[in-house]
Amino acid sequence: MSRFDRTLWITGAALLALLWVAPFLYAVWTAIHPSAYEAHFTLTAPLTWQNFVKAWNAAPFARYFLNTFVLVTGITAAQFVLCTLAAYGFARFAFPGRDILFALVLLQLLVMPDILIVENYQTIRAFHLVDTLAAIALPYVASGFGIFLIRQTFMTVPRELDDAARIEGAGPLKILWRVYVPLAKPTYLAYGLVSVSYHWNNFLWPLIVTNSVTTRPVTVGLSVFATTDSGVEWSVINAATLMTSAPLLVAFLLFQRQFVQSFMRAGIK
Amino acid sequence: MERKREWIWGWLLILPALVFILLFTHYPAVRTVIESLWSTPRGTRPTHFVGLHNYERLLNDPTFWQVLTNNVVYALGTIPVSVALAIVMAILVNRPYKGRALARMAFFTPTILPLIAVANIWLFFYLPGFGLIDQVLGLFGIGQTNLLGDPGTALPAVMVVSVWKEAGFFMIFYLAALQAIPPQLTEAARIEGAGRWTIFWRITFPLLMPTTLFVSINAVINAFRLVDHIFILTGGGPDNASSLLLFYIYETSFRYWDTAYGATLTVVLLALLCLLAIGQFFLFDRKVHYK
Amino acid sequence: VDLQFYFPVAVGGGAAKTIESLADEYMTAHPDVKIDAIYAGSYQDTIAKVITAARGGNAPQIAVALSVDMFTLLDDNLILPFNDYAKGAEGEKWLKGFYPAFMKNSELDGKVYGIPFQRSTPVLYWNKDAFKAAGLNPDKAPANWKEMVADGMKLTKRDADGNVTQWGVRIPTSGFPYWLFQGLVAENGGKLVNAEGTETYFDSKPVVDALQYLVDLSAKDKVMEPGIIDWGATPKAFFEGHAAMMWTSTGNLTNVRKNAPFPFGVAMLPANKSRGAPTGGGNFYLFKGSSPEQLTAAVDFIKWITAPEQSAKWTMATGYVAPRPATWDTPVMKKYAAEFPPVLVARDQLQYAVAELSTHENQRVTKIFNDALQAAITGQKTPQAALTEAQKKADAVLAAYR
Amino acid sequence: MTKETVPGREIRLDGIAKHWGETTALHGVEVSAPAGSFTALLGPSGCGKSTLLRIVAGLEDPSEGRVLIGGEDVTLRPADKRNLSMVFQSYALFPHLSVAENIGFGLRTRRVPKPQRAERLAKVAELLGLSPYLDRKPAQLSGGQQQRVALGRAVISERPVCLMDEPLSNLDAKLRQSMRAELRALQRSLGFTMLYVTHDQVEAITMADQVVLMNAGRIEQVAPPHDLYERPATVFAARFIGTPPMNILPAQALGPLGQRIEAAAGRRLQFGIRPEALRAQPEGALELAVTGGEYHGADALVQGRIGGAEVLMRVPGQALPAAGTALRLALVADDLHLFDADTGLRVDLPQLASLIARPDDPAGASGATAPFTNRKDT
Amino acid sequence: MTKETVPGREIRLDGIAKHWGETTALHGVEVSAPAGSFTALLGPSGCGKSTLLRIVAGLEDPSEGRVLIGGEDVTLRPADKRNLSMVFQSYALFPHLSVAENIGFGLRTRRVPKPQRAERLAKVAELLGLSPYLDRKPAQLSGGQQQRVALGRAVISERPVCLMDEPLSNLDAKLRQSMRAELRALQRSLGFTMLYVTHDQVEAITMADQVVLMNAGRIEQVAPPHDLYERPATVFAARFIGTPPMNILPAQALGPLGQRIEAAAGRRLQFGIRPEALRAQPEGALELAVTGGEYHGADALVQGRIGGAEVLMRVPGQALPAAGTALRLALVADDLHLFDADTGLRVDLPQLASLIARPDDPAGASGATAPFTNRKDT
Ligand SMILES: Nc1ncnc2c1ncn2[C@@H]1O[C@H](COP(=O)(O)OP(=O)(O)OP(=O)(O)O)[C@@H](O)[C@H]1O
Ligand SMILES: Nc1ncnc2c1ncn2[C@@H]1O[C@H](COP(=O)(O)OP(=O)(O)OP(=O)(O)O)[C@@H](O)[C@H]1O
Ligand SMILES: [Mg+2]
Ligand SMILES: [Mg+2]
Repeated sequence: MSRFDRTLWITGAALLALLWVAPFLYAVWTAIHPSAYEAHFTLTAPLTWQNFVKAWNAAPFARYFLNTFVLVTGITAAQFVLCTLAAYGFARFAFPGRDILFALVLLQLLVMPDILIVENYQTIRAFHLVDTLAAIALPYVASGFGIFLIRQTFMTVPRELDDAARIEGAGPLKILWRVYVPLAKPTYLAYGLVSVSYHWNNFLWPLIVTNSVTTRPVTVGLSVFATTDSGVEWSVINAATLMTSAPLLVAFLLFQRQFVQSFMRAGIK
Repeated sequence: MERKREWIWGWLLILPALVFILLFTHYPAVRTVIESLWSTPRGTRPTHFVGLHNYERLLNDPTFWQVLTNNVVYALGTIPVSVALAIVMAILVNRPYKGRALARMAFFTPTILPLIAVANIWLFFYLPGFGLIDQVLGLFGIGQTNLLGDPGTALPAVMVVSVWKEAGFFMIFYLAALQAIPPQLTEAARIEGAGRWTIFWRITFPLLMPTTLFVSINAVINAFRLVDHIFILTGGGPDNASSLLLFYIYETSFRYWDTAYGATLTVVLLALLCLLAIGQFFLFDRKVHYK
Repeated sequence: VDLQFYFPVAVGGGAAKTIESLADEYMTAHPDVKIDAIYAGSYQDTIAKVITAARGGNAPQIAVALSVDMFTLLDDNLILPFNDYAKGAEGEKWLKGFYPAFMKNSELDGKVYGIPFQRSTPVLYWNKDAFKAAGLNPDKAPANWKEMVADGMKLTKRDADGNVTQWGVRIPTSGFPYWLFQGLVAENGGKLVNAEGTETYFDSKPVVDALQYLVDLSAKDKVMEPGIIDWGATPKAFFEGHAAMMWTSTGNLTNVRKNAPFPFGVAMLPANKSRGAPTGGGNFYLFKGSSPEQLTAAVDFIKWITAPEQSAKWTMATGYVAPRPATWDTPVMKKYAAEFPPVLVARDQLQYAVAELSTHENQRVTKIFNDALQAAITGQKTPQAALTEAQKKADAVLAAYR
Repeated sequence: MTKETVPGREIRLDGIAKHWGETTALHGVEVSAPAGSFTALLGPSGCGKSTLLRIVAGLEDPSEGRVLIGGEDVTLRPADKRNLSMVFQSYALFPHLSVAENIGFGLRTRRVPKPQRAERLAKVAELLGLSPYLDRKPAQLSGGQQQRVALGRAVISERPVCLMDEPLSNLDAKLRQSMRAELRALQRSLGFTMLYVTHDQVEAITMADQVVLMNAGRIEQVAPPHDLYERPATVFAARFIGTPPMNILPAQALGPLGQRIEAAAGRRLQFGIRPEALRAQPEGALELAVTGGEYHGADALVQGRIGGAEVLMRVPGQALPAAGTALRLALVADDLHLFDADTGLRVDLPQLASLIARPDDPAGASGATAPFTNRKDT
Repeated sequence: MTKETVPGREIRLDGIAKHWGETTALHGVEVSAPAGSFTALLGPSGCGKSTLLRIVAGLEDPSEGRVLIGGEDVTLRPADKRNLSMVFQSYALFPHLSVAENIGFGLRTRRVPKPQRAERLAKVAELLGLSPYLDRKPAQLSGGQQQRVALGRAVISERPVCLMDEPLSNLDAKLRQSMRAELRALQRSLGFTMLYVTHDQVEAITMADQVVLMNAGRIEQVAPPHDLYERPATVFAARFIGTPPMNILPAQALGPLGQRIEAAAGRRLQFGIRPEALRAQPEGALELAVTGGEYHGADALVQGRIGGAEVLMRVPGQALPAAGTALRLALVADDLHLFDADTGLRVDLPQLASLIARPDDPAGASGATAPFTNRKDT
């Protein structure tokens, strides 16, 4: 790449990035300034931690963080396992009814869990799981999205690698674990990031199936600020948002590095 | 026998996921379909079978038609833009340079931040007079706007938020896919004198097709099911100008508690999405090149 | 006895904490009762959670929900009248001890289904500095519609390009425009609905005229921003000097007091034919599917929490209007009012207050009405046309309940 | 590499056919590789070698026919249950695993204990000259190094059957030669059955006990290397084996002699003679008009025409005659291969030698037999 | 294929080095390929041939040094601006494009009009025997067919410089031979400069005008093929070129004669003699103890020992002596290559012939020159 191209490239990326990150920057701005500066971008505005203090004190966030962490880890782990198995089945095994079953899975992509809340609540209650972390997780552990995505990736794995492993005496599960999963690493990262941020931020279903501080995720705490009846208080909402999203932001910064080392430099020859 | 073995493996692998999916998606979905054939129970008046009455009502419901139209406009307006932007972003942050991590982060933040919070930030951006957009426009001497408060601009304003939210989300998948393209292929194309543009259209883009299929199906679905920001930005207003199908379903089911009619709308939405997404899938999956 | 109690939070500040600490206080006093006070999100989330749980066979014993949800809950056959559990003279006395304005949509057919708790009413806030700058008396709010327009015109400032930098008045119209509009209707001597919630009068003349007045504020008099005006950003707009007067809930009082960078005043909504304002906010409801002991304990708790002492704490913490005259007579409240007289405006306005629009299938009818208001405000329809159409639709919905 | 040897198993293919939609890659192939033998599958590009190998491996289902390994019908058995190893034409290295992990993949799968694994790995790496690269990823290797890794993965596991698909095609001559010897020695010492796909006849001929020559999805000839070279069964086999290929001349190129032999055989014939069997002899029976030449180092190739038919002749590297000269060549019965002109099948004619020696030969040379007996011990 | 020829451009590499972390693939390579020449890069696996080619192509940046094409410094120019074509060792076919689209890719990129494209495509496909496969995807082709597609993609575009990385390694001997001739003819007729990586000396020697022999990232020798074979500059070159490789014997293996020659040269020597230069002669100066043999079809290889050193000897296919016999061999001055025992560099000794013919030779044979002059025209 010539120097000129490079400059153009970076400038383009920087401009687009700036546009995209503007809301986040705004959140940071408001969170660290008194609310009077919500609409005034004066560089001399006084800094304050007050918004964070207020946000932290509004709900038992420490406990909520723990809940969310356990919940998100659990869901993501379960999703990885279930979706990987199913995706593998769909991608590399021919069996009768496969297309229909896959259509059923795709259907799960379409059906909005938010609309099925009443029915799902009844199911969860029938299992006596109301107000547990499992209740929040169960409807999501088999994700059509994940199955679809991972299947898509598995289908791009060269058949010869599968063949080679089979010749070496690896059974289907071993092939899955030793060949497909490692090769799909970028996809797992992508899916993991997306899934974690989705469940980290999921609100309505957790609110409805949980009742106690010991099971509720951070979003419930966050929602205390998201009420509009008395007017939006951007500085506190944004402080709370940053506070609850900080672990995600950090995790993203860490994991995106994994994308960098394209460990399949030459792909598969 | 080998074939049978394959069947068994296939079934066994899919079974665990299938159980959950059936339990938490199909079973309630089927109940929804059934419910759409009955009336909404109202305390004193228990539910009774009404056949297709709810569907008839739907055909005569002008709000339904309006939100449907809105939704089509919304989908057509947001999907191509966000998918195209996602590809651009992925390509922008795929090669190494200083600050790449930050750019990735920037594109991905919309996915990380909870929509309720983010919608409030956009609300501020859109505020007439002292909102960010008006402040910026003010610098150029352009007067006030009321983007969310005007029926002509409310939907486009909501669409912008949606593109912003979706593009970075899709970027992640394109980024993963880009990493899997063997570099020799682009090398070979470069040798053949292909410029960046040609390489993109003739090599990279076709090889990204599986991802594009995935992303576009998701985009279609999301266009019909992501409505959280509407609650905060416009509440579907003014006069339903920015209301979408799911938002309407939500109102019907969880505000009016007219569950039967809500179920009917849901069934229509599902049928529509099935048609779009599954059709899209089975039409293109065969044509998409996977290797 | 175990009680589940779902409550929403719709205002900033420590509302949730206050309720939880009140529940704790009650439990210390009544060791045999265990109250699980569960924060359930916004009003919208709360009602969704309540009904979902109830349909799943897991209803709470007590919940706070919008007063206008009474019909919905009744139609779903989920709630019980309080009369059966607040028996005897003492119970009677308790039930009678609330402001009648708040009881208007808490009763049906002589039975009390809702106990007023987090109730509010809209008032007018004005920016004294802006009044001064416009040459108006900073201590006198417009008392009637005409004055509001006249003052508004003086308060509306434009810059060299003709762009408005300060509007005269701001009556938010996003989300639930019917609520503030109901104030205009009441002031205009009109009425939106009958007491049974089965008949609306959307296309009656006072209503149409009131809407015309509202529309004219932007369209003709140009004292209010055109288009739909966002509810949540209204206090901010006021603080920013973007609007010199605003109509909004008393629930904002604490917020305005803390954040307004200028002296402000609070007044009753301006009158036309009379004063008038809607009430709003949430009531306690009592749910079916609980044992008699639970219900008795529940009512006892509600009695306790609405008693003057607790009620005062609640009001001071949140800004909600204390629902019982007795509360206002407590020394703490007196002191509070003396320190900050604007809190009394809402109370005093109650005598003119009307019940918030509430019908069977309330949300649907309300939505029809909201859509009509927004259509008129954004100029897509004339007030008359919009309201006639809305009335027709409402009739169609409500026919089943007559 | 370890002491125990693996008794090889016989591979038998019974009427194997393979269709892909309209294309037919194999037409009812019938062949067997005896236990412990080294069988080479030889044939031109696209003739179906890899397909056949993949069917044996269980990676592809035959459209028709059965595969038997060690007498058992394994047609329906999955690849991982056939207990064989394989080198893929495209290497099929795991890009995410290091060289050591790639080679050790099968051992790990079979839960061979770690110390033993390490030991065998070290030996194989040594053998293949891969020791310095054990920690690299395949993408960091040259093409030939990658191929050696693939080879290592197959040989380390010591299975009773080993399948290789052009395992040496990316190696240089020297390495290839030593690998040939090593592979052959390994196969001999361990005793497994080797099915070895190659397009390189030198490999097939030097390594195999038996060569299966394929053409367009059919088997042309199955024979030990020597026979294949000395007695090719068809014109195809004759031309495919030997570089440069055998010269095939029509009867008329040999003039009256050709007609005489045709008459004796009673059918129309084609005459085959290898470039290295053509030897200059002043009194030779044939005349070669030299048209060009090509230098190959040790040898050179002379291009020319005999009776109008194009012909190649091999001569020592320094003895390239100039274009335009004419050479007389000896014709020796033993070097002449006869094929039916219509079917392309070999024709054996016992009286051939006497026919050639007949005095009424136009360019007659009664001493014609002399140079050819001589030649044998030159 | 079309009338216009492409004037080739000179390629010059000026001190090219390439490091990957700790590995060094190339150490200051200095070489040039004259305009319009056919230059072969030859060397063992992993010696850096592909790396060098990729640097010329602009796919890899050299760590040091400059690349000049047609006199211009293109070191910093991107690959698509260097106006060359390339065949990749791993083919690098576009998996989503059909064979026709793969081959025509470059033409489409350069907006060659459609009819012309179709015409050139048809010709190239015909040349490479790919016509029946034009509509297939690469995954549906055999290994050799894929390689031909890669070849087609490079030759169709007729660039002034063409780079090929082992383009024939997956083809069978027959096809390879005809492709060799075709490629060479194409290059001659179009006049482009060819840089051709191969590990196959036959290819290098038969096709190239100039061979660049590499070893471990360094250049061993640059020479026309004939010189490379006849006068290898180093022991490495001597052993790398020629199959089987040249025999290298220590002086003591030749007994007193060895000592004599060493004395004359004034340093310690190694003696090289090609397997095909060893010829049995009853009165020969050397004795070969036969230990084994290998049948190759046209020839056979005799394994044995001379003075304790292992030696290979090429004999005609049918003349394989049995193991255990002893053969006397002639020794001819012209066939003997001398190398410095320490540096491995070639040593030329004008008086060599007379030294060998000296009568005090123990197995002395005054007529020793006869067979060797004879041999030239056998
Ligand atoms: N998946 C496929 N679909 C259609 N045709 C195929 C497929 N795979 C291979 N073929 C065709 O089958 C024939 C045999 O292919 P195969 O790979 O067995 O050849 P091969 O003998 O190994 O050749 P090479 O020496 O070039 O590797 C070829 O003509 C090839 O084009
Ligand atoms: N990306 C890389 N990182 C580290 N080392 C590498 C890398 N690519 C190649 N090498 C090493 O550089 C050396 C030269 O590699 P190159 O591919 O040029 O060899 P080659 O001469 O083409 O061999 P072959 O004939 O086997 O293809 C090899 O030892 C190889 O292992
Ligand atoms: Mg093959
Ligand atoms: Mg290479």
